[in-house]
Amino acid sequence: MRTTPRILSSEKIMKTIKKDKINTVLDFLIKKYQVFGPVQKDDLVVDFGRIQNGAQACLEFSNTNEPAKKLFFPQAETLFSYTGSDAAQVSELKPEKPRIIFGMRPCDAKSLSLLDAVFDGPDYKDPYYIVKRKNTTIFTLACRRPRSNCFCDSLGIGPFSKKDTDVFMADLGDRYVFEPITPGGADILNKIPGLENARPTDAERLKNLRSEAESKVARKVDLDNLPEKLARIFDHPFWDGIHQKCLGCGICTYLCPTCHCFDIVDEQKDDKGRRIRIWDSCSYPTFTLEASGHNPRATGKERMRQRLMHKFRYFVENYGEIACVGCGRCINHCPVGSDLIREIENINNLK
Amino acid sequence: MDLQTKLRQEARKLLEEKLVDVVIGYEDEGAPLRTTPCFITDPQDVDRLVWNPFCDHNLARYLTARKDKAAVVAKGCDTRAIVVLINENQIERKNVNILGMPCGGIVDRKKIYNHLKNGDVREAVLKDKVITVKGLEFTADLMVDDFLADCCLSCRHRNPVLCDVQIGENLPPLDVKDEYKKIKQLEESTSEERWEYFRKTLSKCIRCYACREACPLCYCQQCFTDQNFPAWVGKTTDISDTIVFHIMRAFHTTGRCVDCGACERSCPNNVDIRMLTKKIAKDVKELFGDEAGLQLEEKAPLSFYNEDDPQDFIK
Amino acid sequence: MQEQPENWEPRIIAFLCSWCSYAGADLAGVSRRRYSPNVRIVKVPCSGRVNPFYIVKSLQQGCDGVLVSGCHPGECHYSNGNYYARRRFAILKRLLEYIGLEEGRVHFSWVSASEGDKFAKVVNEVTETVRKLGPATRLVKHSPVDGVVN
Amino acid sequence: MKNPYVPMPVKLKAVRLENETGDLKTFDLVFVNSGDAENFKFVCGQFAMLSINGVGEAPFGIASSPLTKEVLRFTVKKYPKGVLTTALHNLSEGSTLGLRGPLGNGFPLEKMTSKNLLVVGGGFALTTLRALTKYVLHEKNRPHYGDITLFVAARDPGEMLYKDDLAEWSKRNDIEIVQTIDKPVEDWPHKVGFAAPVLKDLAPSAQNTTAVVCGPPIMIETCIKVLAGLHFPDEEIITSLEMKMKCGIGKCGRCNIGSKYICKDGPVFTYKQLKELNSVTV
Repeated sequence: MRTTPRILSSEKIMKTIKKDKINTVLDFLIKKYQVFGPVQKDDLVVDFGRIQNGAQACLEFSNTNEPAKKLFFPQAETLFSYTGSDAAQVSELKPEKPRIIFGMRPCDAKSLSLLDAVFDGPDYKDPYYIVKRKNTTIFTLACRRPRSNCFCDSLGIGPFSKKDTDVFMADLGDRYVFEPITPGGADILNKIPGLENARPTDAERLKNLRSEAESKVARKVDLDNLPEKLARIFDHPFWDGIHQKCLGCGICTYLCPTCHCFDIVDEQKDDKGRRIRIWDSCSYPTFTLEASGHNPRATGKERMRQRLMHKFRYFVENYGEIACVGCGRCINHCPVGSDLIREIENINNLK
Repeated sequence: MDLQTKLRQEARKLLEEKLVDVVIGYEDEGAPLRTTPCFITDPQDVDRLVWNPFCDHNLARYLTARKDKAAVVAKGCDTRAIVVLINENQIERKNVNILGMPCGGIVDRKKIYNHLKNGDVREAVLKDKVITVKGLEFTADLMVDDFLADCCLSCRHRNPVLCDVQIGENLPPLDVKDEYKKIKQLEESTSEERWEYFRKTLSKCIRCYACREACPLCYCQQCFTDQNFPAWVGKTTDISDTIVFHIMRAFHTTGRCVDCGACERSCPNNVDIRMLTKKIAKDVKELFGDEAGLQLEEKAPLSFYNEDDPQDFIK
Repeated sequence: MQEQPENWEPRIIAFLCSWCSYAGADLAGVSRRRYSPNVRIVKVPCSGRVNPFYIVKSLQQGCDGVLVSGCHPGECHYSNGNYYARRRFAILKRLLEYIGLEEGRVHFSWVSASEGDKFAKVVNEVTETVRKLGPATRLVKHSPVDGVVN
Repeated sequence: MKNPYVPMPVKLKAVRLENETGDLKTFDLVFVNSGDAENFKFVCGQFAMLSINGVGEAPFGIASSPLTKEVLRFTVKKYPKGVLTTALHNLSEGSTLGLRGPLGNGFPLEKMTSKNLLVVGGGFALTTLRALTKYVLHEKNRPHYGDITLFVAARDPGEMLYKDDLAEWSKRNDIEIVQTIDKPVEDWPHKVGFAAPVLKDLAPSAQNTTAVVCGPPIMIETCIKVLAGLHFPDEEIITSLEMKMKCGIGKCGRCNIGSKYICKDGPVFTYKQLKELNSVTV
């Protein structure tokens, strides 16, 4: 797993800039980096997109509709291409310019450290993910407006978490403050023109904003005994009912910052072809459907159980952490109003 | 007595007298502006059932896979879906007990979020026709009728077309000026503009297939998207594949779609799915004079023909 | 209308029912009728056999035009396959044009076994219509999946 | 960094039909690049992903012994809905395909030394068991193992895999071979009956014996029960599992039983491990 080098606190000189100047910061970064940030897609949807000029960024948002994982693990990604039956040609994986993700929420930043465990783990390395990760600097933007279904707090993250990022940013109302977290982040920060040193009172202000934001994280869930509990209830009749209303669509998994299951497919036109990795979902019957017609996870029951077990038990057994960051996207977007927190509470309450 | 109380009474009776194994309805789990489908088997649990303008799911979706006898809470559009399912031999009339609800329209949450500039609704209380929504920094009184789903605004079948028990009196028909207004507007634009419109809205699609799964009439055991031999549609987010997926899914609903709007409401990225299905419904009506799900024993318009069907498009 | 590349020739796929239209095409050939060589013919048992997917996939794969041709109403070898097809195509044609496919990419015709002349005429008309539209672009799959978000 | 998703090119040197039904073919593959051949070191019980450009990729157990350097052997069943298996069956000799691997853990050969071996295979799951048998019967290895019994079950004689190998091994006196078919057939000199009851009648001794069971899920389940009844300790019953796989390296998320991935942590598990994972199947 990745260990993030952290800089000494003495070097942590906070910088600041007026809000109306933030575009100049982005415009500067765009010259040297591929910059991705939150972009307004329609009235309700803000999502990460490539930013060509500072004005495109939308920094007044609660959270992006889709999580940041797609910047490292895109929904569709060519693994290699080929002609006829010739050998695979892998194109250059390294991005043309180093990348900056500007304005990621702390929950999404945390999700990357969880994905690191999978794709940059001790055994097989995933070059597609790792190259993007290594060439990306993350600017997290503290979350001042946690939404009603946010529960990052319960996962030990919190809206002002400074973990798993290179530069921590926060909105002070009329200004943004920047705090370097890693040497790489500090390097970039030092080069940005127009930043002033933060004011002496800013640290105190940050602290207040932090507790204010934390108080807005209204939902809590007790995860302490969940992995052990799940280990004991694999065959519990509870699973017979929980999936009843689930439609079996892929929303909760596609919008989950930590879900990382994928499919590999070939696409070919004439003799030019590609092998592509695409997101897949354990909610789909085809996920485990074998060519023989046998499906070990034949019904919604097994599939729902797999999803919860994977996040809250198997991932813990394999990587020591829960595969959830409390972003609430699965709750917000479930078409039938399935509520992950409620499901966990039900599990906690099982005898 | 209000409709919700009547509904609970009826459900209790059905379960107590063992006329059905399960009542499929809506319950309120506390999430503002939402209800969630529930499956009640114990008469003691019927008080979980709610009836309000947030009962937006089309519960007919849950009928096809069942082997037991189910009662289902169904709005006008939902009953039309049930009629289609019966006509297509997906469910047996005797196995479904329809608790028909005359429906004044359901609320489209997204419209409220939009109105509140994406404000975070933490609490919503409905009283008569007023929803009082509360966030951390705002409180607002909203009229239900200002936030009805688009499909409800052009609804011409607010009352159940088929039911075992109707809960409440029939509502008068809605004065729908132009059911296909948005479709017609789009039809009048240029081919380039239409292409641009669909390319834009469909490029938001993440191929999660929630539209398909929420649709009561998408019951194919294996959807064409899941077939790999041949693979009809590429599985990537390539825009061409996404458009083909939506064209063909919409086409498969020809003469069957009852415009309940479940597809569009389920979409996490606000793709205008109904702009496809509604167009087909309009054409079916124009060309063949059919409307889906209005009576039993009715055939889907693509499963029969008339010798004098229009053919001016054929050379 | 877009600028046409030099030497571009429309590529048109024609699904012909084997009993009427295919025989009509045969007759056109036997009677030495000249018709546009841009059409690639796929013989199908009946116009009713033409899955709408065939049309959509053809366009996606880069065909500039699609022609489906069957027996005249009342003359279907299977008595009514073309009647069903007619309904499907009526809906599909409108839908495709509605989503922004240019009018004139997708064509339907009834051509009987004795109508070699009509077949030649239809093919020429279709070819000219498609030629005027230029190469297909809208539904064509180019698919540069590049691993980076849009 | 080695890219674990990129296959090595291999050529189809020989292909032959394996059964009377005609849905099983055995493929002998050779590496196109000599470097790949040298680097490809595997143990019995491991598998590899075979792929055809434009079609796809799927996992198959390696049926040849690691001591056979000339070719890599796979036996593939063709399913009507299997895109890749159908395409594989349509390949002619000389075709190029892709191979990723070796993948998975393989049989615990070290632990099995000085033990008696009971190898139980059903249907076409005999593939990696063939590799195992070939390996332990090799003159260098044979002295390290005790009595070896190979128990093979098939639907009928025509479905019996690797007939040449079975014939050759039958001539040896250092391996006992038991063959059984589901229903009686004229001139069948061996046993008749489903795998589990025949195995029960045979009642192999659990004394210092490791049992390796591969086959269809129902056969694995029933045979494991029989062996447990014959007092084989849970950790001495070894099986190899299969599930749909895409990556083969524990990332794509579908082939897990409990927290273990069949592709990475398996496919070989002891019965003891499976019990701890909550499940014999999934």
